[in-house]
Amino acid sequence: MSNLPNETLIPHIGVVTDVRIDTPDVKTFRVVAPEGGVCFKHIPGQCAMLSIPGVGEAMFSITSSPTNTDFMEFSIKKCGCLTSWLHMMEPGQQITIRGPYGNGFPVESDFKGKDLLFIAGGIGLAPLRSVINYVRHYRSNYGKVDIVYGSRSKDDLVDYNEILNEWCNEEGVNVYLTIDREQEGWDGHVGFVPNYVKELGFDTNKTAIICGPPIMIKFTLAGLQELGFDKTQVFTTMELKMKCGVGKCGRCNIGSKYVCKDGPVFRCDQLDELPNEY
Amino acid sequence: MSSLHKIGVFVCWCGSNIAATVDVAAVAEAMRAEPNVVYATDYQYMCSEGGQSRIREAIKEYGLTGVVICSCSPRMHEATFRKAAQSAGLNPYMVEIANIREHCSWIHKDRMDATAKAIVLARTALAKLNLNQPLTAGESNVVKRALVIGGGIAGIQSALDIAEAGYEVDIVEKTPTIGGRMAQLDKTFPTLDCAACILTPKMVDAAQNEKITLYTYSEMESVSGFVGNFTAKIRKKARHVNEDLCTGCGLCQEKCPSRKAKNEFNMGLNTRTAIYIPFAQAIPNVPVIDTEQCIHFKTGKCGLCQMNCSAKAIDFEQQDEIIERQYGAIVVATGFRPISLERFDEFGYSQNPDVVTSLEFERIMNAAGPTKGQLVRPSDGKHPHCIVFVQCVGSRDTSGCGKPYCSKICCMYTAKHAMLVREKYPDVEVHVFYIDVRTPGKNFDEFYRRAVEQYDVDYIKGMVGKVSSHGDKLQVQGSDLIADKQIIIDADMVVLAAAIEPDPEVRKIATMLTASIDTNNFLTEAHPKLRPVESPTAGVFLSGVCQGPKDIPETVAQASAAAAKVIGLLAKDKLKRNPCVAHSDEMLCNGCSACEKVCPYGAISYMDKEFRVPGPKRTEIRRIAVVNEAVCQGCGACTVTCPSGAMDLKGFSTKQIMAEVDAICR
Amino acid sequence: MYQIEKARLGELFARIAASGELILPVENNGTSQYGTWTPEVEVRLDRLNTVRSAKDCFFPQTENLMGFQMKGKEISIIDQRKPCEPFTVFGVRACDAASFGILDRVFLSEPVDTYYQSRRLAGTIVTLACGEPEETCFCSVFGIDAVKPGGDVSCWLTEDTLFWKSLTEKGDALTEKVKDLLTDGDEAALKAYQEKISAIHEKLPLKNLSLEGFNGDATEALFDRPEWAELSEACIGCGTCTFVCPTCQCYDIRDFDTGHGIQRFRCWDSCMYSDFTKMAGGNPRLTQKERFRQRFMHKLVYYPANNDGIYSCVGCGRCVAKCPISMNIVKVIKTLGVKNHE
Amino acid sequence: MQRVIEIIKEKAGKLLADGTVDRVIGWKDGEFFYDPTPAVFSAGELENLRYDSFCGANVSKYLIAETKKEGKILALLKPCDTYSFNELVKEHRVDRDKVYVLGIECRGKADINKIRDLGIKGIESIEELPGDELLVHTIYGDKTCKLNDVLLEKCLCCKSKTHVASDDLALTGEPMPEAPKDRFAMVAKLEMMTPDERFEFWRGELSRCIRCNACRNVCPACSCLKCVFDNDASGVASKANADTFEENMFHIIRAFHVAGRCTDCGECSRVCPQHIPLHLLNRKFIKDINEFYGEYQAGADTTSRGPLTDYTPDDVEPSIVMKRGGDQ
Amino acid sequence: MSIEETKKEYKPLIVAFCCNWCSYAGADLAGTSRLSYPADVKIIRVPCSCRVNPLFILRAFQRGADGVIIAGCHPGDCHYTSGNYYARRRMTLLFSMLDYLGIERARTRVEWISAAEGVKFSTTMNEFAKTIHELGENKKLEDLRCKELLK
Repeated sequence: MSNLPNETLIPHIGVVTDVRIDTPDVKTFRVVAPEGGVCFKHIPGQCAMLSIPGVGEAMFSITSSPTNTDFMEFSIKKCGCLTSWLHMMEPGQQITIRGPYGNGFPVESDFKGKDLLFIAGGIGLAPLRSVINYVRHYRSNYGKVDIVYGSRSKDDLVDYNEILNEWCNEEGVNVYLTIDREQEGWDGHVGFVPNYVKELGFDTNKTAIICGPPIMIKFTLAGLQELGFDKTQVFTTMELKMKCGVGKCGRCNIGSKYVCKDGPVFRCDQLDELPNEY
Repeated sequence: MSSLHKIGVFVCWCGSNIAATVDVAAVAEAMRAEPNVVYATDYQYMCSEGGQSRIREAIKEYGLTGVVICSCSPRMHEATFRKAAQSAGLNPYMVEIANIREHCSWIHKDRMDATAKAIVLARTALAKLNLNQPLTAGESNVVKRALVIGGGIAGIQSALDIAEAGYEVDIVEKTPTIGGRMAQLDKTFPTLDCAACILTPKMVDAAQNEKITLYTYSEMESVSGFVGNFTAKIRKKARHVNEDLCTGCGLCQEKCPSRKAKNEFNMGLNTRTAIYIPFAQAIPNVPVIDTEQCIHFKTGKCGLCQMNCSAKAIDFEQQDEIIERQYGAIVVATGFRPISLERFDEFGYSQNPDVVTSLEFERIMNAAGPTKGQLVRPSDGKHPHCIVFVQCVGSRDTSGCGKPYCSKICCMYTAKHAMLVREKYPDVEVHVFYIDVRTPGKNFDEFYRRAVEQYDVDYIKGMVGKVSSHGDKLQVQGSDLIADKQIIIDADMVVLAAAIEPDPEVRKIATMLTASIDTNNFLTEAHPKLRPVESPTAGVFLSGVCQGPKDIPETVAQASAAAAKVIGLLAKDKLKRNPCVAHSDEMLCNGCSACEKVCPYGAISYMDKEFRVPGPKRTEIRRIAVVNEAVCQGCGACTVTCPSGAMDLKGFSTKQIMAEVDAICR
Repeated sequence: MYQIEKARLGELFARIAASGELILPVENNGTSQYGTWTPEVEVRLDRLNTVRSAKDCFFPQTENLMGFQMKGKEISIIDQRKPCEPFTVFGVRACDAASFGILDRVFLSEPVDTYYQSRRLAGTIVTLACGEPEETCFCSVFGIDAVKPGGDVSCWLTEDTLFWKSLTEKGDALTEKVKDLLTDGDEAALKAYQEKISAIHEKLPLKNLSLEGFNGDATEALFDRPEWAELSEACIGCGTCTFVCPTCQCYDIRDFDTGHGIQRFRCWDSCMYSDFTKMAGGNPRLTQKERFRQRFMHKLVYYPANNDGIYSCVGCGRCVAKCPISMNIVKVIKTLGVKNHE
Repeated sequence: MQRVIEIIKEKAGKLLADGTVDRVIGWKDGEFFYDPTPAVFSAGELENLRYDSFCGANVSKYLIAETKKEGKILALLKPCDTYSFNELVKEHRVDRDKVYVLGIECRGKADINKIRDLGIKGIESIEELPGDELLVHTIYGDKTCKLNDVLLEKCLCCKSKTHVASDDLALTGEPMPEAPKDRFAMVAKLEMMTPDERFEFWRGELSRCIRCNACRNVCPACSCLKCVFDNDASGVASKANADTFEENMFHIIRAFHVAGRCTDCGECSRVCPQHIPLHLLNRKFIKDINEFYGEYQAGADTTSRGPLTDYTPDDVEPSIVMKRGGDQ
Repeated sequence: MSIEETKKEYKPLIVAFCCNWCSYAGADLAGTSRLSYPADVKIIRVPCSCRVNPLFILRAFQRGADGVIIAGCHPGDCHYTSGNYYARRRMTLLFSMLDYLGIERARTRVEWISAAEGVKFSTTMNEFAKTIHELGENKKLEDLRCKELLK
């Protein structure tokens, strides 16, 4: 039916070419189109629907930066039926992929020329990694970059090698790592992310981007506000149940917004306008 | 799509048993194309050492997470292949068998058909295996102590045998003495030896055996736990006589002024004192105070027994005592009683004292009985000249008044009674009304024929229609089916062979043990033919008449059989549980109790558990089912009765079976 | 404007059906349902308020989206879309006709839902003015004129005559096909009929329902109103209101393993269902109150916010008639609206 | 004579006042009189409580949630509702101690659809007249009808006018009308049809099903925390009838799951927006159970074993189905 | 190439649920005794007939089975004492309901077959297969998606 118009619900095939074990429950999958290259273009913060037919379909943020045109990456935490299945995959496995969905981060507008403060907890680094690497790629377009990243333990830090070997070594990029509890072989900071952010005490001329568990976002935002940040300076990304990805199936509706279409990236003052139902 | 596995498929030729009709190579090839299958091969004899080592090697080489073996019936070699897999580090429950011999190659002649079916069966096994979970058989300890409920001959025999094997065993007997029904008997058929002479030594053995603890005048309060680990609470009722101090001198009994209580041991044919020892050979030889009869308990006065007891054993203040103990196994030996004859008015049992039951007659004939063994009429103490025995009173009764079953022992004891009467009192005329005379047993028919031929007992095939008083005679109207006429006999005594029924206590006990009972209150066997002394509830065994009517030798045989089963159980240090048991998803369970009702083993109980819920309350208490994995036998009755699907069966899960269905229908 | 004798409607239907499926209200075991016209069916133009709305013609309860074949690690996708054959829906009430505009704003906005679009392009809508409205009707509240029902062709049915007026190109094309059956319409007779039914519509008990207080900006004012608790108290969380609603468009996408491949299909879903927003990690709408509120907020506030103030309700009255516990949008409007009409 | 609503209000008022209960579950007004909504009232709200010929809804299922809350609730239960109540108590779904049951008199409840079937349209409101007559005000003028002509299916076959569970009763003492219809008549009629006729009958009915789940959600026996059909992990989840098979399966399994527990309260048919006679499925099971295993009325008590959690060794064999009416 | 493709004539598909202790063993005995029955019969082993959920039976029909038979221990002989009694009630009611819905009653069956009844197993399956063959394809409880789509 080649004469039929494009239908976003009909996915592309993606081939998993590499599976990286990040943490005990997070793996990062490298996905390419069967003919090579990325399945579609995206902007940082956008998502894609990944599916194993017969198992399920779900929305995942694209972890790789759009500057990488060879492949896409998805860091996925094992938490349900589909993700368990994905975690059992070996290279060569095909999946289906459709997207990109959502608004993505305003990397070409609001962020441009700004000092950026990235704050992530656990798997919350996944959507931010795309932006961070994008910003690193177009380094001159942005100001100073600070990254605060925390996890339950050292073993739960996603992309630890990339952080250590690349981010930490890059000029103009400061990385602050923390883990929740003392651990052997860890001489870095210990403590929860929101507290660490307050301890570090950042300048309020930065634009902050937070991602992590809801409770961490809540306290970090409060911490930033204590430091003098305004909600208009803080961005975050949300996660809700999604089916269509294009604002039609009605599931990710919060007030008049659809997270899949109008989000997942929201400025915190925009969130305040939404009914408290997320 | 289930999940990703690495599965190896092994197709057995079974020499030519399979290979002659099934193209084994084609099966292996077809399986190789299935998702998740990483290795498929065929081999002459999978069950041989060579075959098994192929499995082991493939598991290691290909990192298999599951194995399908297409071979003979799982009933044949499932265990073999599971062991082989286990030895290579694979969970034994990650092995599935496709039965392509008994269910395929041996029954189909067409090679095409058989091969196609073998492929389907292999896919079916694969579909199930894809959903298998590694299972581990749990273990539980075995408490090396047995409990015997009931201190009759069945209980005594079981206890003695268990104790003989070196295990501690407790007998709980609700009456003040062990001995049971057999102690009431005079002579035993077909040998006519004295019941007391053969029973009392056993009672003494039980009392003296240091492995045996007797709890007489005690009742079961509750039982919890499961095979190997039962916890029983026993209520030791207050005897008001200190067992440790009492010497059994019997003086208290002599002095007791209250003498109106019916003597249970003598079936109420005479009376006893308020403080009493049921019979001379009672064990323990310690009296008990019947508080309903005792003047002290009724009025606060008297106390003669206490005053006369030099051992100071009388203790009016004594209270019931609850004893809690752990047991590995339980033997139920609760015995029987004759049925109540109230509903058999036609025999005039309740109106006429000279109409007695066989057990009463037993006491009358007994030298230690109320008449000192003299055959006299209870009404006037006169010697009877004509006695009519009526068999099947309430047995084989489909009218609803009695019992539908045959009480089994009546034919023989009636013959015994008739014979004993004729021997001791040749002047007494003896008639026996019977429906059938059933004498299957060693020397039984000879015994019966002796009664007829040697002792001239008048056996009349027919039933008694009515017994009525005529002066001091009892007019017995009956039919003689062989002569086809109505007959009337003027008798002095009528003896009714009342049906026997399980002791009513058994209902309570069965509920405690979750052992099932049939419509006649007999305990159900785990299997009527192959496991006749086991209850379906693991760890509970059956001994004696509680399971069904039987005579003394049969009872003793069953008692020993039950003991053997108990010994077999207690000999184990650990019990390996069947891992294919039910389990309930607490997030889905409604707590409706449907599963509990259909569980034949009482493996399901309920508990209240706190759950997090949305809303301001945050938590709520819900009633949920919990499966005791040690008790569950894995039948799956609960899984289907559960509407929400909370209950599932490991190894035969709903999803697994549906995957099998899907694979067959693909 | 044309007309045809009522007695000749069978001929008209046969003609329309000759060039494509004709769907119209038919008798079905005591209920009136949209069904395919055949000479055998009993047409129920006296019961236009079908149980299910005409939405089904464009957005069916279930529809196959695509298939997948899995072989080893490979997946192939089968596009199962087929060009939609032309069809006609006849006897659509004004409210249902208005609902298509509401659905269009969802399904035809970028990215276009091609499944819906192909049906929409292929379907011609012939409306019929309501001569005998029900007490549950309140389309006028949403500015819908039941006397002028819209669609590609509007029709009016008097005791003996059907009036026919084409409004669009599609309507003209259909008119062309049936033209020889029609005669020129009697404008005066139509006007008289319209006036007659207008008078009936004037009597409807819910016609004065006021929407004051409901608009795209009302989230803050309405969201935390305590009355939601009482309104939703008896809700049993079924999907009746959503499934009979002509404007509800939430759907679910599910996979079915046929044994030979995976069929991906979509089916209606209901925001009233407890698992509608449930994820592995939690559920943002935990109790029925939130789910109930979502449905009405969406219809009266969120949808207008995104769609130029247009409400996502057409006052067809189906939910009012069908709710198992008789709780409905009318009661919500009355309870939470600024003006409480009695 | 006092009207039953007055007796109810008086008793409810007292129980609220003396603290025996802290709330009442009953019905409150709708838009058009014929559409009351089940509602919970606390002290001081009783004036909104109503009870009349249109209060057909069975409120017993709400007690599952209500008894999870603090305090005791007064439940207004019609005789047939008390059966559902008992069944819920039996299945430990309702905490009996937290409910004060006021058994209320019932003369049969009206079915608005049957009033509409009489050709009465545009109903603005309804009045109850003496003699079980209804006066219907419509935009097309006033109409009257007899309550007996428009009874709900469940009331046509009223199983009892007596309450099987109650802490107190609200009765007027007026004579009660008799149930006019044999409840198994239609089942028996279907049984006598040929299988093909039966198949056609049920296809015609079940094909209308829109899987709105109203029947399930209203059913007091369908009290599962999560229905198998909603549970993706169950392997049989189905959200819509994608196929005629699924139409059949949902209703077969639902009827099977409530078999032996269904009290025949008739709520499923009452709420079905498509007017599918779902009670005919439940009644089939009830009729079979009665015929095979002896008369059994679910909810008659709170202790008996349901027929599907019970057996006797000489139960009929499944092959009995082969010998029953209707030609193959 | 496939063997399945070569079959042309109508071959019914029959699913047999057999309890592990009696009927499955009975089927084994039929095999050991070389008592043949059509290859159309495919056996699923369940611990007890009471493990058979009505869902399984409907599932089989949905997926294309033409007949479903459940075989268990004789009443009174259940390995688990009472499982087949419950199965008997459930299946009686279910079959009656299927019949009530107009679905051919001969497509479902329960038989009690002991481990010693290899002959009975074989004759039962022959008979049942014959009945199903005569009935032809299951149309009334089919799911077209499983029969046609993507096949």
